[in-house]
Amino acid sequence: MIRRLGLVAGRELLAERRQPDGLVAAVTFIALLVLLESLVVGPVSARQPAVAGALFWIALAFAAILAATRSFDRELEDDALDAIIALPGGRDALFAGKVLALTAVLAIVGAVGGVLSLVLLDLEVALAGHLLLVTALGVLALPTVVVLDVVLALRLRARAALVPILALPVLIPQLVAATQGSASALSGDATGSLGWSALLLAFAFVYAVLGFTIVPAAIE
Amino acid sequence: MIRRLGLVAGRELLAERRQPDGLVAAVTFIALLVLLESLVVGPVSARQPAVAGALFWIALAFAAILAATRSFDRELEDDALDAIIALPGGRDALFAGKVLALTAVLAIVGAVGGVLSLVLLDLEVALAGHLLLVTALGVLALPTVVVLDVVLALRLRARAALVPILALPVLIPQLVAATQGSASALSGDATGSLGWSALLLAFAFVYAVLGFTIVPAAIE
Amino acid sequence: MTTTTFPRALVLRVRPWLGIAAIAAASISTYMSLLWAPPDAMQGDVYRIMYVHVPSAWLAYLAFIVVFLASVGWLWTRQRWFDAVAVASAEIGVLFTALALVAGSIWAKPTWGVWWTWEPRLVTTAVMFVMYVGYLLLRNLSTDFVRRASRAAVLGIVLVVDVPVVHLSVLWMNSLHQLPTVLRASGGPSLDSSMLATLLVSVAAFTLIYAYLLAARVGIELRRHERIGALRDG
Amino acid sequence: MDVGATLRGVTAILDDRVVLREVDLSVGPGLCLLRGPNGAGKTTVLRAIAGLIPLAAGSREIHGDLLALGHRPQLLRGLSAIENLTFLQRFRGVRDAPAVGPALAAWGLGVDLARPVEALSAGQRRRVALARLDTEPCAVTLLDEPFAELDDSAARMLRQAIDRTLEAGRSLLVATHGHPELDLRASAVMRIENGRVVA
Amino acid sequence: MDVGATLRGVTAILDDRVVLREVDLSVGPGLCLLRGPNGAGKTTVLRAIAGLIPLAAGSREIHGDLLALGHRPQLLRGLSAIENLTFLQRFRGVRDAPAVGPALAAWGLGVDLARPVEALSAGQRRRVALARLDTEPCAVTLLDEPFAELDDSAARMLRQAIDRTLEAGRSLLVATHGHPELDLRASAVMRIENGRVVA
Ligand code: HEM
Ligand SMILES: Nc1ncnc2c1ncn2[C@@H]1O[C@H](COP(=O)(O)OP(=O)(O)OP(=O)(O)O)[C@@H](O)[C@H]1O
Ligand SMILES: Nc1ncnc2c1ncn2[C@@H]1O[C@H](COP(=O)(O)OP(=O)(O)OP(=O)(O)O)[C@@H](O)[C@H]1O
Ligand SMILES: [Mg+2]
Ligand SMILES: [Mg+2]
Repeated sequence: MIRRLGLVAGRELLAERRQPDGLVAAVTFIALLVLLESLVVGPVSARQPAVAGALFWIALAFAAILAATRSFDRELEDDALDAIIALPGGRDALFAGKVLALTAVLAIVGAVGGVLSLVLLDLEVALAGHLLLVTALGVLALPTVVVLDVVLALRLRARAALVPILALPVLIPQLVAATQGSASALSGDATGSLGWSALLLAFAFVYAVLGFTIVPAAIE
Repeated sequence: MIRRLGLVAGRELLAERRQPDGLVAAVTFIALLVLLESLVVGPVSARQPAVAGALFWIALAFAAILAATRSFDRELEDDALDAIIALPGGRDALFAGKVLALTAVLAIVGAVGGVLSLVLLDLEVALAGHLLLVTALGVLALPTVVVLDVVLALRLRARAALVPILALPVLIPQLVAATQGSASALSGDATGSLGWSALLLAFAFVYAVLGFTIVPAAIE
Repeated sequence: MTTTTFPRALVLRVRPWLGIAAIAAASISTYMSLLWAPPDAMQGDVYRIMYVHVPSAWLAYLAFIVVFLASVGWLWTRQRWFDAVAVASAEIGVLFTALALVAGSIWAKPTWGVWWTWEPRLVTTAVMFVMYVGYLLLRNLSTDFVRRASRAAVLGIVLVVDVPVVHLSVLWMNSLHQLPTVLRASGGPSLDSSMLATLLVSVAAFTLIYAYLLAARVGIELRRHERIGALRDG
Repeated sequence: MDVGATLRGVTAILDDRVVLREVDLSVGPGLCLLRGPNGAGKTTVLRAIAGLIPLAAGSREIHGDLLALGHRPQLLRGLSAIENLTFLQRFRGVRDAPAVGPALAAWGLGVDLARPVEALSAGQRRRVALARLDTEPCAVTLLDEPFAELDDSAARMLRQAIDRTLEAGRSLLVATHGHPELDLRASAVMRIENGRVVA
Repeated sequence: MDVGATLRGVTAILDDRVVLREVDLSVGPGLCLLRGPNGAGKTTVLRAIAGLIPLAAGSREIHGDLLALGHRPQLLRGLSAIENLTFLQRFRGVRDAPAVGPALAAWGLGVDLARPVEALSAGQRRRVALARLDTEPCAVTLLDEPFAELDDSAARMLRQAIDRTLEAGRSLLVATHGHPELDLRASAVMRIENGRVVA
C-alpha cells in the first residue's frame, strides 16, 4: 500500500515537473494575488498582520484547488485515470498519492508565497519558529479536503464551480485558524499561535482519517 | 464577419448554459473570495472603499482568466477548436466571439459579485451611477487582454500558469484604475471616478484594436 | 427493489400518526411559548422567538447527524433506503438551518440592533447552511443513482464535522451570541424553570415535525427508486 | 487545375522534430489515398493542408472551400450533435445547405440527437463527424482514418458517401490503413514514410 | 472455472439512460469476441467488467488479475511511454515482469521512447497501450477495438500477441468491428444489441 502510494505520488510529481501547470500556476497565482493586493490595497492596510495572513491563506486555498483540479484534468485526458482505477488497490493509492503530491506542491507554493509576502509587504516576524509551525500545519490541513472534493466533483458538469463551493466552506475553520495563528505569530503572541496550531493539527488529523477511510468508495 | 462572430459567441454561451463551468465557477470564485476576505480580514478593514474595490476587481480579473481558460479547454477536448480554425474566417471570428462571450459572462459575474460585496460588507454607495459606469467600463476593459493571453498560451505547457503571468501585469493599470474609480464612486468623489472611467475606456479601446488586428495570426 | 419495500411499508404506516402527534405538540408548544411562559426580565416578549430559534437550530443539528448516519449506512450496506433517508434529512436540515438563521436575525435586530454581524456562531451557522446547500447541489449534478449515492454519502460524512464547530464556536472565540445556557458541559441549565419547560416542549414539537417531514420525504424518494426499478424492468 | 489542394516543398517541425521533409503533393478531382505506416506523417500532411500547423518551409494552396475531419470528432462537448453541426454549417453560410437533422438520421443517429455528444459512443461520435460530408459539401475534403470505430453498416454508408462525393466531381484526400477496396476507386495512391512521399 | 470474468444480471444506467439490461456473460479461458453495432453497449460491458462504472443491478466477478484497455490509450500526458508503462507495471508489483523497453521496441517504438506520449501519432499511442499486453500479463484481458489506427504490420503484431495470450491459457475478451480472421481463433462470439446480449 505504502509502495503504491509512493508510486502514485512520484508519478504525479514527475508529471508536475514535466508540465508544471499546477505548481507554477499556484505559485504565480499566490504571488500575483499578494503583489496585486499590496499594490491596490496600499501597503498600509495590506501590512496589518491579519490582512496579510488572511490574504496568504485564501490565496493558498485557491492555489490548492487550482493545482488539484489541474492534476485530475490531466488524468482525465486519454482516460489515464481508468488505467489506475482498474488496478487492484488503485482507488486507495490514487487518493492517498494525490493528497501526498498536493501536500508537496503546496509546501513549495506556501514557502514561495510566504517569503514573497514577507518581502513584498516587508512584515517583521516576531516569532519565526511559530510562524513556520503554523504554516506547516496549515499546509498539512488543506490538501485532504481539496482532493476529496475534487474527487467528488469528478466528471460532473460544472465541476470547476462545484469544487470551490464544496471545499471552501469546509476549509473556513482551517483558514481562520491559520490566519489567526500566523497573525499572532507575526505579532508575537506565542500562546495564541500555539493554540491555533493545535486546532489546525486536529482538523488535519480528522479529515485525513475520514478521507482515507471513505473516499475510495466514491472514485470512478 | 459580424454574423460569424455572433455565431461563435452564441455557441459559447449555449455551451456555458449547458455546462456552466466558467460562469458558475467565476461567480462562486468571486463570491467566496469576497466572503472569505470579509470573514478573515474582519469587516472593519474589508469595508474601506479601497480594500473592497481592490478585492472585487482582483477577484473579477481572476474570474475572467478562469472562465476564458475553461472555455478554451473545452474547445481543445476532441479537437473541437480545429473544426473552427479550419473554416474560412474562423480565426478572427473565434477571437472576437470569445471576447464577446467572455464580456457577457463577466457582466453577469460582475453584477452578482458587485451586489454581493455591497450587501455582505454593507457599503453605502455615494454615487450609484458613477459606480455603475466604472464597473461597466472595467468589465469592458478586461476580456480582450485575457482572451488574447489565453490564445497566446494555447497548447503550450503550463498554460494554466502562463496566462496569469501574461495577463495580470498587463491588467494592472486597468485594475488600479477600476479600483480607484469604484473607490471614489463609493466615497462620493465624482470627478475622480469619471477620470478613472475615461482611463478605463481608453485602455479598453486600445487593446480591442490591437487584439482584433494581430491575434488571429497567432491562433493555431 | 426488495430493499425498498420493507422501509416503505414502515414509512407508510407511521406517517399519519406522526402527523397527528406533530400537530398536537405544535399547538401545545405554541400556546405555552406565546401565552403560558412569562416575559423575559430584560427583553420582555421579544425573547419568545427563542422558542422557534433554538429548537430549529438544534433540529438542524439532528437532521445533519441523521444524514451522517444514513451515509455510513449506505457505504456499509449499499441499501437504497439509506440514501433516501440521507437526502430527506439533508433537505429538512437545510430548511431548519434557514429557519434558525431567519429567526435569529429577527431576534438580533431588537436585541443587538443589527440583522447580521460577523460573529462566530452566526458565521459558522451560515457556513453550515452553505455546506449542505452544496451537498444538495452535488446530488442534483450527479446523474446516475449509485454514483450520486456514494459521492453524497462521502460528503455527508465529511460535513458533519462542522456541527460541533458551530456548537463550540462561541466558546473558541469571544462571542456576542448567547453562550450555551441549556446544553452545557458543567452544571444544569441556567434558565427559568417555566421557560425551560416551554423550550423543551417546543423542542419536542419540532422533533415530531422533523420526524413527520422525514417520513414523508423518504416515502417520495423510495417511490422514485421504484420508478427507476420499473424503468429497468420494462 | 482549379479544384484541389497542393503542397509545395512543405517541411513541418513539431517540437523540434522534423515531421515532414519537402513534401510535394497535389490533390486533383477524384479520390487520392494517403498510405503509410504508423507515425509516417499522414495526419501531419492533412493538418498542413488544412492550415492547422505552421509550415517551417514550403507553401500550401487550396482551390475552393475545404472540409477537414481528423482522428478526433472535433465536436464541442456539452452541445448536441445537431447543435454542433448546425453551428459549423451556419458558419460557412452556404446557401440552401442540406438540413442537419435528416443528414444525421441518414447516418443512423435518429434517436440520440438531443444528448450532448460526450454521451454518445465512440462510433456514434464518428458518425456525427462524418455526417458533415453531407451537411458541408466542399470542393476539397480531407478524411483521417474515417473508418476507425465504424461498424460494418456505417462503413458501407461511408463508402457510399465517398462515392457521392466523387460523382459530384469534388476532390477527396483520405488517409487510412487497410480498406483495399478504396484502391479501386482511387485516382491516385500516395505512400508516405517517415515524413517523405515515397510513391 | 477459476480463470475468467463473469457478469450476472448486470444493468448499467448512465445519465438515467439504461445502457445495459440484465446482461449475463462469462469469459472462460480462450478468446471471447464481443460484436455488435455502434452504440450497442460493447464498451459499457467492458467497463462494467473492469469495475469502471457503477452497476445499477447485478454483480461482477473476476478470477485472477485483470488488464483492461479502452478506446483511448489511457496514458498520462507529459510522461513518456516508458514512464507510463513502468509505473503501471510497478504498481501491480509483479515479480520478474518483462522489461518495458524491449516490449515497446518489439511493438516498433524503438526511437520515440523519450518523448511525452502526446507527441506520438495516434497509431503509435495505440501501440504503446497494446505493449501492456506483454508488460502486464494478466489472467483476464479486455481489449476495446484494439485494431483502430493500427497499420498492417502493427495489426499483425497484435494478432501474434493475441495468440501468445491464448497459448498461455489466459482469458481474452475483445470488442471489435470487422476482423473476421478473429472468429477462427475465438472460442465464443457474443453479440450485443442495444444493451442486451442477443447471441
Ligand atoms: C442570525 C443570527 C443567529 C444565528 C445564526 C444563531 C444561531 C444559533 C445556533 C446555531 C444555535 C444552537 C447553538 C447550540 O446549542 O449549539 C443557537 C442557540 C441559541 N441562540 Fe442563537 N443565533 C442567532 C441569533 C441569536 C440572538 C439574537 C439571540 C439572543 C439574543 C440568540 C440566542 C440563542 C440562545 C439563547 C440559544 C440557546 C443556547 C444554548 O442553550 O446552547 N441567538 N443560535
Ligand atoms: N455517458 C453516457 N451517458 C449516456 N449515455 C451513454 C453514455 N456513454 C454511452 N452512452 C450510450 O450507451 C450506449 C452504449 O455505448 P457504448 O460506448 O457501450 O457502445 P459501443 O457498443 O461501445 O459502441 P461503439 O461500437 O461505437 O464503441 C450508446 O447508445 C451510447 O449512446
Ligand atoms: N506534437 C508532436 N510533437 C512532436 N512530434 C510529433 C507530434 N505529433 C506527431 N509527431 C510525430 O510526427 C510523426 C508523424 O505523426 P503523424 O500523426 O502525422 O503520423 P501518422 O502517419 O498520422 O501516424 P498514424 O498512422 O499513427 O496516425 C510521428 O513520428 C510522431 O511521432
Ligand atoms: Mg494519423
Ligand atoms: Mg465502444
